[in-house]
Amino acid sequence: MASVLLILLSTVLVNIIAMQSASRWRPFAALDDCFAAARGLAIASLLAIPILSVSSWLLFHHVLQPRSLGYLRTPAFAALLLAVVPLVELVLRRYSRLVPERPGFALLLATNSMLLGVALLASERWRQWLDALAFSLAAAAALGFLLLAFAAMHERLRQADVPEVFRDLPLSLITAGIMALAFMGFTGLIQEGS
Amino acid sequence: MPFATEAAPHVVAPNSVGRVMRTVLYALAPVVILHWVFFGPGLAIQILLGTATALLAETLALRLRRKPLAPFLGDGSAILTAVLLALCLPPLAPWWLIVTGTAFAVLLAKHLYGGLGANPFNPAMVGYAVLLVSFPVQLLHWLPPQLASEHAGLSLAETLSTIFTGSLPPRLSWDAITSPTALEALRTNLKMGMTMGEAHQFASQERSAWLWIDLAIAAGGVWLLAARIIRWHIPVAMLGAIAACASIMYAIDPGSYAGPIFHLTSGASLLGAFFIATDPVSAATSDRGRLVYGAGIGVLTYVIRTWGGYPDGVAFAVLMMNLSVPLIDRYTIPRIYGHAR
Amino acid sequence: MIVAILVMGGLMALAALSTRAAARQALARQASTREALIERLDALLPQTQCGRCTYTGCRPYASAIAQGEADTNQCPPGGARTATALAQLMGQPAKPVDPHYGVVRDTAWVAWIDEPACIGCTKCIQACPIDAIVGASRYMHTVIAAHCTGCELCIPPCPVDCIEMRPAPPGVSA
Amino acid sequence: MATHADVRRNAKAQAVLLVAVAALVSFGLAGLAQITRERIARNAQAWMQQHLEVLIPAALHDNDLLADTITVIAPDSLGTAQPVTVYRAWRAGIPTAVAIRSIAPDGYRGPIELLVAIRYDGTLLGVQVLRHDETPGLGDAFEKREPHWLERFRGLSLSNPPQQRWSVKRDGGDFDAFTGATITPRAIVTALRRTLEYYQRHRQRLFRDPPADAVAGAAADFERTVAPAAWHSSASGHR
Amino acid sequence: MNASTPARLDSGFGPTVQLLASCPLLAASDTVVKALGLSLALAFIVPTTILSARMLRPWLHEDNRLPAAMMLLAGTTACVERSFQAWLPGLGESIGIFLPLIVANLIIVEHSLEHSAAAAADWRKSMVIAAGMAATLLILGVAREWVGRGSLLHDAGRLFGPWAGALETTIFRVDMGFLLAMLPPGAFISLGLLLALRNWLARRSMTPRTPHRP
Amino acid sequence: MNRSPTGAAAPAAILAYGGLRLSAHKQASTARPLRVASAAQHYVLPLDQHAGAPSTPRVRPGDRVLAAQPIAAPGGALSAWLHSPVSGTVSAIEPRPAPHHHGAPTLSIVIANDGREQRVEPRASVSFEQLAARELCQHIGHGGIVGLGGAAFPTDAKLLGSQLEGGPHLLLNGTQCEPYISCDDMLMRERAQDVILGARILLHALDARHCTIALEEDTPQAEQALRAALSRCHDERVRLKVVPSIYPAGGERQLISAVFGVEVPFDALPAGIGVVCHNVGTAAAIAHWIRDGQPLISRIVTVAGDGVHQPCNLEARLGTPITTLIDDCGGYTPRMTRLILGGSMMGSAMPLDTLPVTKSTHCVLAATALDLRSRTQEMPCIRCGRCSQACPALLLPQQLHWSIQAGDQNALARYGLMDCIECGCCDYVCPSQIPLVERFRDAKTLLSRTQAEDQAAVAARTRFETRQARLAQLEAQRRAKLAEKRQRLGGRPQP
Ligand SMILES: Cc1cc2nc3c(=O)[nH]c(=O)nc-3n(C[C@H](O)[C@H](O)[C@H](O)COP(=O)(O)O)c2cc1C
Ligand SMILES: Cc1cc2nc3c(=O)[nH]c(=O)nc-3n(C[C@H](O)[C@H](O)[C@H](O)COP(=O)(O)O)c2cc1C
Ligand SMILES: Cc1cc2nc3c(=O)[nH]c(=O)nc-3n(C[C@H](O)[C@H](O)[C@H](O)COP(=O)(O)O)c2cc1C
Ligand SMILES: Cc1cc2nc3c(=O)[nH]c(=O)nc-3n(C[C@H](O)[C@H](O)[C@H](O)CO)c2cc1C
Ligand code: SF4
Ligand code: SF4
Ligand code: SF4
Ligand code: SF4
Ligand code: FES
Repeated sequence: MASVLLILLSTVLVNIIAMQSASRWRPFAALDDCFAAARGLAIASLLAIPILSVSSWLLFHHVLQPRSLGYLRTPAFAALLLAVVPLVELVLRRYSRLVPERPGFALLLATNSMLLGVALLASERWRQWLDALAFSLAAAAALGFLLLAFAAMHERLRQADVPEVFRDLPLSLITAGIMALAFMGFTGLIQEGS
Repeated sequence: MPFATEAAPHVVAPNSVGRVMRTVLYALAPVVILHWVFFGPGLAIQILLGTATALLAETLALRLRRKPLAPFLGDGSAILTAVLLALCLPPLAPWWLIVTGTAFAVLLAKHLYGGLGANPFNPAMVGYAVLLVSFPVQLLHWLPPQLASEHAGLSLAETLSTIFTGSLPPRLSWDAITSPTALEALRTNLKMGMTMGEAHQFASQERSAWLWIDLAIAAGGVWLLAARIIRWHIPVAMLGAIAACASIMYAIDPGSYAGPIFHLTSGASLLGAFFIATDPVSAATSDRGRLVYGAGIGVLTYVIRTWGGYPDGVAFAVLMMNLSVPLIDRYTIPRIYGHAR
Repeated sequence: MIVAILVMGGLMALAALSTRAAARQALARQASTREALIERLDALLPQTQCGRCTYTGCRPYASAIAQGEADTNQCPPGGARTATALAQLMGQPAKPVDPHYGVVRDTAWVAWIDEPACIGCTKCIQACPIDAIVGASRYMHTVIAAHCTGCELCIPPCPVDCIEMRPAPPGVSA
Repeated sequence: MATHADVRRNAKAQAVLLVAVAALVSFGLAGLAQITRERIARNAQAWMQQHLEVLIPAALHDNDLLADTITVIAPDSLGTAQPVTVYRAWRAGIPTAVAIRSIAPDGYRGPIELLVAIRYDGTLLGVQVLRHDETPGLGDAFEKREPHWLERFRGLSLSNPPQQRWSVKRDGGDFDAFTGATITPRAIVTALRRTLEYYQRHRQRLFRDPPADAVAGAAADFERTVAPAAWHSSASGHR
Repeated sequence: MNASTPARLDSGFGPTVQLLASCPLLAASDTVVKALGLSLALAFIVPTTILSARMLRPWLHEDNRLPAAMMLLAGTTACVERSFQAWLPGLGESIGIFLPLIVANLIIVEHSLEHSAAAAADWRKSMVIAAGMAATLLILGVAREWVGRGSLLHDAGRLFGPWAGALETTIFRVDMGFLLAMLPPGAFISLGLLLALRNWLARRSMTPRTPHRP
Repeated sequence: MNRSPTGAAAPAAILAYGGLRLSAHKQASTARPLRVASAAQHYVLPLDQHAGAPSTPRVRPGDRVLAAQPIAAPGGALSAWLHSPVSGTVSAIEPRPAPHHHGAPTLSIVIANDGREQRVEPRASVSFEQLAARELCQHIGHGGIVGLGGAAFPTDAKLLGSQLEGGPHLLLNGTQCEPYISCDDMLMRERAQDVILGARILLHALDARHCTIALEEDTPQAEQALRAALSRCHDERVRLKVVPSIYPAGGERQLISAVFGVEVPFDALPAGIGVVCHNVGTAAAIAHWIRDGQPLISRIVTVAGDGVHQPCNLEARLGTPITTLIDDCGGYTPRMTRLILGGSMMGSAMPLDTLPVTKSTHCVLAATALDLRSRTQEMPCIRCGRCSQACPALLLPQQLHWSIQAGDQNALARYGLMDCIECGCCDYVCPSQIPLVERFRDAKTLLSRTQAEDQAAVAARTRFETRQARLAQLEAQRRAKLAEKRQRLGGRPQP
C-alpha cells in the first residue's frame, strides 16, 4: 500500500512540475492557470484509468494468462494505454471546452496511466473485473483530488517567503512528503477494507 | 502648526500575535497542571524540553533566513507548537523524541514554508506524525494516573532520569507501569474478541483522570471562544462530525462500535477540536470553509481511529485537511455584501 | 510465440489507429483552435494599434505569437502586465518588454494638436487608427483625449509638425 | 526506395512500422521467456525449497516435497478463502510431516503468510513467515529484534501447552508478545493453533492419497504441479 | 565529443527533467540494494531504448514518437524484469513491481531529448542520463537506509547471491532507526533536502565569481 | 430591481454584517451646547469641495460680495453652487491648501471679511408644497446644498436621479457611528424641527410617501427632541428607527441593511431598491434654504479630542480656518499630537491646521496619545480571521492582503477588493497590526487603473474595427464605381 501511495504522489508531482516548468508539455492549449490544467488532467485520468484497468484485466485474464503469456504484461498494458489515451484526447476535444495540446497531453496522460497502471497491476488480487473497476475508480479519484489539492497548494506556496534554496522543486517535494505523511494515517485501513 | 500624518484608522485594537498565542498558552495551563497532578511531572519536563528546542530552532531558522529575531521569538507561536506537541506525547517519552519532533515541526513544517503565518501544515501535527510513524513503540508508553496506580508515583528525579536515560528506575518496568490509552485498549480488546461491554469496562478503568483533563481542555476551549481567539465553527463541526459518525455506527452495531460519548472524550478529540484544528494559519479561511474543514477532520479522525492502523487519527486527519485547505478556500469564498450568491 | 506476436501486433494496430484518429482530429481543428488562441491573445493587447511590435496592429501581432513567430515581450504600450499575461497564456516564462521595441510609459500620454498651427490637411485623421481626431478639411483639428490611445501614428504624417504627445488629462487612461 | 520523409507521411506505413516494433518486441520477449522459463520455475521452487528445508529435515522425507502437494480450502482454519497449498513429506511411503501455507488474517496491518510444518504426530516442526506487512520496528520483531521468537514453537503441540493456553500471556496464555506489540504475536499464535487444530481434524484426509510419482513430479513445471485433484475440506465448508 | 555536447545535454535534460524522471523511482530507493538493482536495470534500459528510438526516429511521424518509444521501453523493461526473475530472483522479487515504473520515467526523458547526429554522442548521453538517475537513486538509497535502519546494503546476500553477503554493513545497532526515512514521506523529504543541498552548493560555487569586497 | 423595502419590518440585521462596537468618545463634545464659531478674517472656499466638476467662479478678485451671495456656479452637469459665507471682498482666486487634498493646494476663492455681516436680500420664503417635485429639486440645487454626510454629493443631482415611480422610501441618516463625531447628534437635539421640516421637503421633492429617520441607540436626547418635534407637526409619514451603535452602521448601505433588512446590490445605487438616503444635516440645510432662503454657507463641526481644552460643536461658516475653531475651543492642550479631519477610524490626518472648513468637514479631531493607539511592529498575517469577522462588506481581508502581496490582480477582483468601503474595521482588529486599509486603498487605485485600461482597450478595439469596416465599405464603393465607369466606357470589367 505504501508503494501505491508513493506512486500516486509521484504522479501528482510529475504532473504539477511538468505543467509548471516545461512549456512544451503543457497539456492544454490556452489555459494559463495551473489549477485549471490540473482539473483537466484529473478529468482525463478519471476517464482513462478505469477503462484501461478493466480492459487490461480482461486482457490478462482471458487472453494472456490462459496462454501462459504473463510475461507480456507490461508491453501489453503499454499498448492498451497507447490505444486508450488518444481516444480520451479525442473525446475531450470533441465534447469539452478543453483543448488538449498535441505532445503534452498525451505524454502526461500516458505517464499517469502507466504509473497508476503499475500501482494497480502490482496487486493481483482483483478477482473480478468489477474489483478492478472499483479500485481504479478509487485510485483515479484519489489522483484527481491530489492533483487539485496540490495545484491549489502550489498557488498558495507561490506567494510565500520561502528560503531561496528551497524554492519550487525542493519545497514541492517536501510538501509531497508531508502529504504522504498525512496519508500514512490510512495504513491498515485500506488493507482491511479490501 | 505642522503635524505628522498617518493613514487611517488612527486607532487599532491593543492586540498582537504574541497576545493571541499567550492567551492560548494560558488556556492550556490548567491542562498541564492537572496532568501533573495525575501523571507526575513528566509533561512539564517535556514542555520545557520542547520549548527550549523550539526557541533554538526558531533562532537558527531566523538567522539563516536573515529575519529579525526579537519580534518572532517573542510571538510565542513556536512555544505553542512545542507545548501542543508535548501534550501529544507520553510523559515519560525519552528526551530525544520531543526534541526531534519539535525540530521537525519548527524547521521543516514552519520555516521552510516562510515562517509564521505561511505554513500550510500544522507544525505540531507534522512533528507528531513524524514521531508516530518513526517511533511507534516509544509513543505507546502511556502512564496510568498516579493515584490509580499501585506503584507510588515517580519522583521528579526519577522522571528526569527516565526521560534522559530512557530506562526506568530498577523497581519498575515498562510493561508494569504503562497502560494503553482508552482508544488503544478498546481497539485491542475488540480485536481480542471481547464484547463491547467488556472492552469498555476494561478501557474505562483509568478514565476518570482523563475525564478531568478533558474537562480542563473544554474549559480552556470555551475560554478561547469567549476571548474570540477561536470561533465555534471548527470545534463544533469537528466534534459534531465525530459524534455523528460514532452515533451512526453505534446505531448499526452497538456490539462492535463505541458510542459518541466515548469517542468525544477519548484520544485527542477535545484537544484537537479546541487547540489543534483551530490553528488559524493552517485552517480554512472562511466560516463555511471552516465548517467543511472541521467536519472533514472529524470524519477522518473517526475513520482512522476505528478502522485504521494507528490508534488515534487526529494528527493525520488534521494534516489531510490541511492539504485540502487551498482547495476548500477556492470553493468557499463567501458572498460579498450586495452580490448575489 | 506466434500468439504473443499476434496479440501485441493487434494491440499496437489499435493504438496506431486511435493515435491517427486523434492526430487527424487535432489537425482538423487546428485552424479553429488557433483562431481561439489568437482571439484570447488579442484580448490581452492594449489595442493601441501602434505597430511598435513590428506588426501592422494588435491582432496581427497576436496571430504572430500564436504561430510562434513573435515573442511575448514586444508590446511597449501594454507594458509588463501585458507581457506577463501573454507569456502565461502561452505557457512561457514571463519576460520584461524588450526595449528594442520602445519604452514603456507608466502614465498615459495622448496626442495634442497645436491648434493655431494646424493647417487642416487631414493627414492625421487618415493616420489615426481609431478616429480619435476630429476636424474637416482646411479647418482646425482636435484630438479627443478620451479616445486617443497614444499610438503616435498621427505624428509623422503632419506636414507642419504641430502634433505632440502630452500626459493625458486626469480621468483619461489610455 | 522510400525516403524517410515518405514513410513519415504515409499513414499506412506508419501503422505498419508501429506494428512491426510491437512484433519485434514481443518476439524478443517471447524468446527470452522461452529461454528463462525453466530457470524461473526452478527459482520459485528453490525459494520454497529453502523454506521447506529449514523446517522439514531431510531425515524426515525421501520424496520431493515440492512435487507432492495438495490444495485445500478452509477459510475458517487457514485464514483465507483461497486455496491453500499443503506440502506432504513421506518416508518410505509412510507419511511423516506436512507443511501448510497457512495465513494469519488478523495481523496489525494485514494478513501474515506463514509456512507451518507439522510432524505426523501433530507436534510442530517449525514456523516461517513467508510474507508480512507488519509495522516495521514494531510488529516485525520476529525478523530482527527477536529472531528466536519463532523458534520457540518447535516441538509444541495442541497438548503442550494445553489448547486453552495457546495464546499470548496477556490473554492468559503461555507465549510472550513483543514489546509494544501484542496484535502480531497474537495473530501468529492463533493462526498456529487453528492450523494445528485443522491438522488434527483432517490428518487422515490429508494423507489419504498416496504419494505422487517422484519422477513425474521433479520434471513438472512448478506452476502445474501434479497434484491430486483439489479437494475441499468438508469440515470447513465450500467455496 | 565537441564542446557543445554538454550544453545541449543540459538544455534537453535539465535538473527539472531529471527530477521528473527520478520521481516515480522514489518507491525503490529505500534501501541501497534496491537502488543498486534499479540502477543496474537503468544502465541497460536507458542506452538500449534511447539508441533504438534514435534509429527509428527518422522514419517516424511526430505523432508516433510516443507510441514507438513507449513500446520499446515496455519491451526492454519486460525483458529486464524477466531476466531478473531468472538470474537474480531475490532482487527480482523485491524490485519487480517497480521496474515498469521505469517506462513512465523514460518516456519523459526520451521526449525531452534531442537526438544528436552521431550515434556515439547519443550513447554517451544516455549513459550520462542513466548515471544521473542511478546517482540520485543511490544517494537516496544510502541516506534512507542509513538513517532509517542503520545499515547499508542490507539483504545484499539474499538478493545478489551469497558472495554479496559480505558487503552487508551495520553502522549502528538500535532497536530501530529513524523509520520515517524508510517510508514514503521520507522518500520525498530526502529528495527535497537533497535538491536543496544541490541548490545551496550551486549557489555557493557561484558566489566566489562575483568580486568580493574586503 | 425595484424591490421597495417600504413595508419590510425586518429586524435590525446589522450583526450579520460584521462591524465593531467602539467606544464613542462623544460625551466631551455633547456636554457643551452648540455655539457659533467666531468670525475669521479670511474665508477660503475651494471650488471643488463637492463631488463632481469644480464650480466656476462668478466673481473676480477685488469684487465686493455679500453674505449668501452666489460666488460660483455649477461647472458641469454634476456640480454645485457656492455662496459667500460673509460680506467682504474677494481678495484672491488662487490655489490654496485644501483638506480634501490632504493639504495640497486647489483653486479657491478667498474672501476678506469686512465684518459688516451684510447679507443679500433674503428671497421670499418659498412654499415648497406649491412647487412641482422637479422644480423643487432644481431649487434645492440653487442653495448650494450637497450631502453633509461626508461625500458632499450634490443633493439636487441625487434627488433628480431618484425620482421613482411610486416614490422611493426616504431614509434620513442620523447615525454617527464613528467615534468623536457628534455634529448630527447635536443638530438633532437642538434643531429637531429643522430636520423634520427638511424631511417633509425631501418627501415632497421625491414624491415619496415614507421617511425613516435612523438613529443610534446611544443618542436618546436626539430621539426625544425628534419625537417632540414630530408630535408638533403630526406628520404620519415620518418615523424613527433606532439601530444598534455599531461602527459603521452609518454607512449608507450598512444602514439600509440595518433598517430594512435588504442589501443594496453592488452595482446599483440605493435608489435601485427604492431607497434614497440623506444625512440629517443635509435635511436641515434644505430646510434653511427653503424656509429662510439661507443657502449652505455654514455647517456644524465637532471639535473633539484630548488635544483641545473644551471640545464642543460649533456652527462654522464655510471657509473658516480650523485654527479659529481650535481657538474657540480654548486652544490646543500641550499633549496635542495629530490633527485629524473626521473621526478616528476614517478621518485623514492633516499636516497643517490653517485649512478651511468645507461642506464635508464634520469633525476636527485634535488627537493626543490618549486618543490614538498606534500600531506596534507589523507581523505576518496569521489568518486568524478577525478581519473577515469584522468586515461589514463581508470580504476576506486576509485573502485580499495575500493577493496584494502576490500581486495577483485577478484574485483581488475575485475577492471583491472594489467592494471594500475602507471602513478600517479589519485594520482595527488585526492582531498582526497590518495597515490593511492603506494597502487596500493603494491596491484599489492600481486595480481600477488596470480595469480602466482594459475598458479603454475594448473601446479602442471597437473604434478601430468600426473604422476598418467603414474604410472597407468606402473601398468597396469606390471599386464598384470604378467598375461601373469602366463598363460605361465600354471596357471589359476587371477580373
Ligand atoms: C503506529 C502503530 C503501529 C503498530 N503496529 C503494530 C504491529 O504491527 N503489530 C502489533 O502487534 N502491534 C502494533 N501496534 C501496537 C498495538 O496498537 C497495540 O497497542 C499493542 O499490540 C498492544 O500491546 P501491548 O499491550 O504490548 O502494548 C502498533 C501501534 C502503533 C501506535
Ligand atoms: C442618481 C444618482 C446618481 C449617483 N451617482 C453617484 C456616482 O456616480 N458616484 C458616487 O460616488 N455617488 C453617486 N450617488 C450618490 C450615492 O448614492 C451616495 O449617496 C454618495 O456616493 C455618498 O455616499 P457615501 O457618503 O456613503 O459615500 C448618486 C446618487 C444618485 C441618486
Ligand atoms: C464607513 C462609512 C461610515 C459612514 N458613517 C456615516 C455616519 O455616521 N453618518 C452619516 O450621516 N453618514 C455616514 N456615512 C455616509 C453615508 O454612507 C451616506 O453617504 C450619507 O448618509 C448620505 O447622505 P448625504 O448624501 O446627505 O451625505 C458613512 C459612510 C461610510 C462609507
Ligand atoms: C487557536 C490557536 C491554535 C493553534 N494551534 C496550533 C497547533 O495545533 N499546532 C501548532 O504548531 N501551532 C498552533 N498554533 C500556533 C501558531 O498558529 C502556529 O505555530 C503557526 O502555524 C505558525 O505559523 C495555534 C495558534 C492558535 C492561536
Ligand atoms: S505594440 Fe502593442 S499596442 Fe502597438 S500594435 Fe503592437 S500589440 Fe498593438
Ligand atoms: S490621435 Fe494620434 S496618438 Fe491618439 S490614437 Fe489617434 S493616431 Fe494615435
Ligand atoms: S486580522 Fe490580521 S492577522 Fe488576522 S487574518 Fe486578518 S489580516 Fe490576518
Ligand atoms: S476596510 Fe474594507 S476590507 Fe476592511 S473591513 Fe472595511 S470594508 Fe472590509
Ligand atoms: S495637419 Fe492636422 S494636425 Fe497637423
